Amino acid sequence: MNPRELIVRRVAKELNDGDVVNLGIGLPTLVANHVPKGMKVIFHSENGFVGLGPTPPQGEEDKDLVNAGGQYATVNPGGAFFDSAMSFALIRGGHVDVTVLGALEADENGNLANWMVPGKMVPGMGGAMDLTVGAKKVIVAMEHLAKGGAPKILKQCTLPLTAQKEVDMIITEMAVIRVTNEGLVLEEIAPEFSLEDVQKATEAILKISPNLKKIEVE
Amino acid sequence: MNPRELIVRRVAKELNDGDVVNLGIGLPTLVANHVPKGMKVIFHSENGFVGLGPTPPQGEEDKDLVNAGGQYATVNPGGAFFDSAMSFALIRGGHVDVTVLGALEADENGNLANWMVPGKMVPGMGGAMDLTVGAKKVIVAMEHLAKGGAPKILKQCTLPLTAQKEVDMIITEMAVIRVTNEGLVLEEIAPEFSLEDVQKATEAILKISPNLKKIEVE
Amino acid sequence: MSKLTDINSIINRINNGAVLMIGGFLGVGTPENIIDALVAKGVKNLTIITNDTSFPGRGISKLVAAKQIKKLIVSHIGTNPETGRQMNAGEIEVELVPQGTLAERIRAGGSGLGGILTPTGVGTIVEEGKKILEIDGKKYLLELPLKADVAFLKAYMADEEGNLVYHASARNFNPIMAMAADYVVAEVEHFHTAGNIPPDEVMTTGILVNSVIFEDSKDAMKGGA
Amino acid sequence: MSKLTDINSIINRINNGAVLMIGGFLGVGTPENIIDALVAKGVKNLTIITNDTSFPGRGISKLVAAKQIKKLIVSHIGTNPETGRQMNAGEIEVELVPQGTLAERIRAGGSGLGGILTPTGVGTIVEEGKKILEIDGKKYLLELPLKADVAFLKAYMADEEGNLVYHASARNFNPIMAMAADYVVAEVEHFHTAGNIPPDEVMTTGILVNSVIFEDSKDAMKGGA
Repeated sequence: MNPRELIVRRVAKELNDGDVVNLGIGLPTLVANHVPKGMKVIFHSENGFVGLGPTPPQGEEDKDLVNAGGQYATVNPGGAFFDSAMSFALIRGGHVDVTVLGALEADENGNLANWMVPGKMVPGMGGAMDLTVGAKKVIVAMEHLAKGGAPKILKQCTLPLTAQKEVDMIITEMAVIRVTNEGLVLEEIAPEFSLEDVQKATEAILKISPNLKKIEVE
Repeated sequence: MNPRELIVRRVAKELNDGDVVNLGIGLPTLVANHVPKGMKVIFHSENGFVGLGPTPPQGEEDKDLVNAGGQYATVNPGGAFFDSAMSFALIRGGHVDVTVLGALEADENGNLANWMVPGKMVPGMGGAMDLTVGAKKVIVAMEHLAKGGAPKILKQCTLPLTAQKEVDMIITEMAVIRVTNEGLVLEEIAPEFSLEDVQKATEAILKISPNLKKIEVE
Repeated sequence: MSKLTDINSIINRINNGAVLMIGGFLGVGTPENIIDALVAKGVKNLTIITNDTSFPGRGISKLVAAKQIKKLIVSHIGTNPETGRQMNAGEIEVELVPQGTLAERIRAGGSGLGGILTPTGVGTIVEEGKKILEIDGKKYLLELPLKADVAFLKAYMADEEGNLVYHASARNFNPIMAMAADYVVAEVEHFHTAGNIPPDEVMTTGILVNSVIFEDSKDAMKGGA
Repeated sequence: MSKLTDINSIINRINNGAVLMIGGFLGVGTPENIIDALVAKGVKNLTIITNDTSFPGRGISKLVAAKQIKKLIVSHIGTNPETGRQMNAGEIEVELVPQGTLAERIRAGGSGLGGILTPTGVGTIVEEGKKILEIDGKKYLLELPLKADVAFLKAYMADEEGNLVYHASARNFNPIMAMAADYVVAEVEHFHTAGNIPPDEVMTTGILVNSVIFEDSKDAMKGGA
């Protein structure tokens, strides 16, 4: 299984029946393809609806219906549209159970940076700051190392933060890490990596869970 | 013409074509019957709609459609329903052109008291505080004297205020008074009263407008 | 899995001392069957956040008459003399809040805001004990969010997902209360299977609604003015 | 008296230096015909309050490309590289605002609120220069209202009174911008005589809308993704 596929499938296991879930652009979006069978999850789209469905067949697009990445989308029966103030009232008000976001950096204090690299790239935060502060559970889903091999899971983020102390879990192709008041706890490890491999790829010191397991996905 | 009828008809002359108007419970409600011919005024009902129409014929009431006094009402074509947050966003946000309210007291600083008499009667402010602060033009419509003959237009209100310095006009069966930075200016006087009568019935000192006129209504 | 629920299983959740939001304006848009069930259960010491205490014999006034309320957070009590009597006798605590401020405080509670700044109430006794901030030379009161354990709503129509549609002026406080409570129950006159309410026409998304109580409209009409 | 208006008479109102709100999310729900007319007129030094600068060739990006913007107040510019280039070159000022905060600031502007307290941005550079208030032990940023001279909306349908109905995710910022500008213009695909939109289905009341521009849906489709 390729690394991105593993991440996406492992994130999907964190979803519970009835959850309202917001998926960030890019890798997190793919989680929608792996909702466990028999489970109903409602996807929230920050641009103003719940009940985000699959990509429409070509020729059946509605020009007014896109996801948060601007791609054509559908709405499932039982969904609802609303304005941006309501969309973010839902997010900020704790009505979204889980948000899954990508990151440039995450750290052992639960900080997260994903919206700018000063002097290089300033796309803006979009809805990421509200989602990270507001969602009940914040999962960072990303490849463990940056392009070039530098660690992204740090003692302290170096880039401008998206939010402070809001991350609950970090899921990569190497590891499942829980953010606790005592730092980062390694809960699961991918079969092809050793503890040493994971720690070497991580700047922050990882505590090993007494229940450490191999990552398993369907 | 009876005093209340005169007040209501004179208030109606303050309305302009296209105005959005909120009428308080009681006397102000009757202003709706005297919108000048050919003029379109849209009535806002604080309980959540614009386009408030006349009382429905008996047997045609909708149990879900009442005015701010809880009486059965209708909605005109082109009206719209919304929730209470939007209703007061419209009020506070300056989207209501005119509000007409009754008062227990008004004073020369544009203060207004109409929601409680300590120890006696505490109905609550309902929407009156928001309306007084938010509407572009605030008209107090009331009988000039209290039951018992005490003046209600004072140097300074004695009852707990509804709002501070928000009243623009006071219209009674004796006088039309404008609230200015230099105090109360008597603009119009009812035909059957003398200047002395009006001043005697008013605790605040009235400045006489150089353009003083008789109150005329249709 | 439909959110349609039996009224008794809902009322069983409500204990003495609960903080409730109840929709409605002078009884219109108030879930009368739920009120009746609360009266029948006889839960006491309730804190009720609602616009008003309606007219005698209707809506919130039934809970007032049955002396089930410890504290009211409302904008107006003038239409139900018994509320004023209990307040003056010290039997009930009443916090009077300007109606627009009440709406914004509820919305803030449901929206994760720490508060809002409103010009309403400046220079009146409403400002007592509140922080006053000056923005661009104008004074505003800092008003704090309101939340509840349970919100009881009245809607015209629901579907299995709990999506709600309101009718006419019965909408009032219901949509914002749907956001501001830990558990949200809607009493409705019409019930549809999932997907029968077009997503553009939903007024309150079902993700905010935990349970739906279906009463036929004849019963609901009993609460009419 | 219908609010249907000719696009030119609207564009004539817009002068250099105007502050505009423009609806849309990545170009969906953006009035493309109005944007084209603003580009044709060539007004300069605009301040634009909008969610993003869309994709190249579409929506707000046309105003960026034509260098008509002095300042942008937005949550995201990543989908239009030219915006970033102009920002880095100092040709355009960009105030980045978290999307939920942007929505609340616009809503506050239209609702007469002096500001709102949000937890979003606490502990980030977004808090720089802002008042921080602690409520019940939690920190919030005081965010101030936004207003505009003119709001340009995109709706699906309007009637003569200016009542609006939006479709699907094209609703986004349009309803709140309708509240926050001195003059409000909606570009629509369908137009009806007064009273043809049931009052329960109106999404933006016509009292907020000054003018309606009717473009047939083929033209509006040109703006599709």
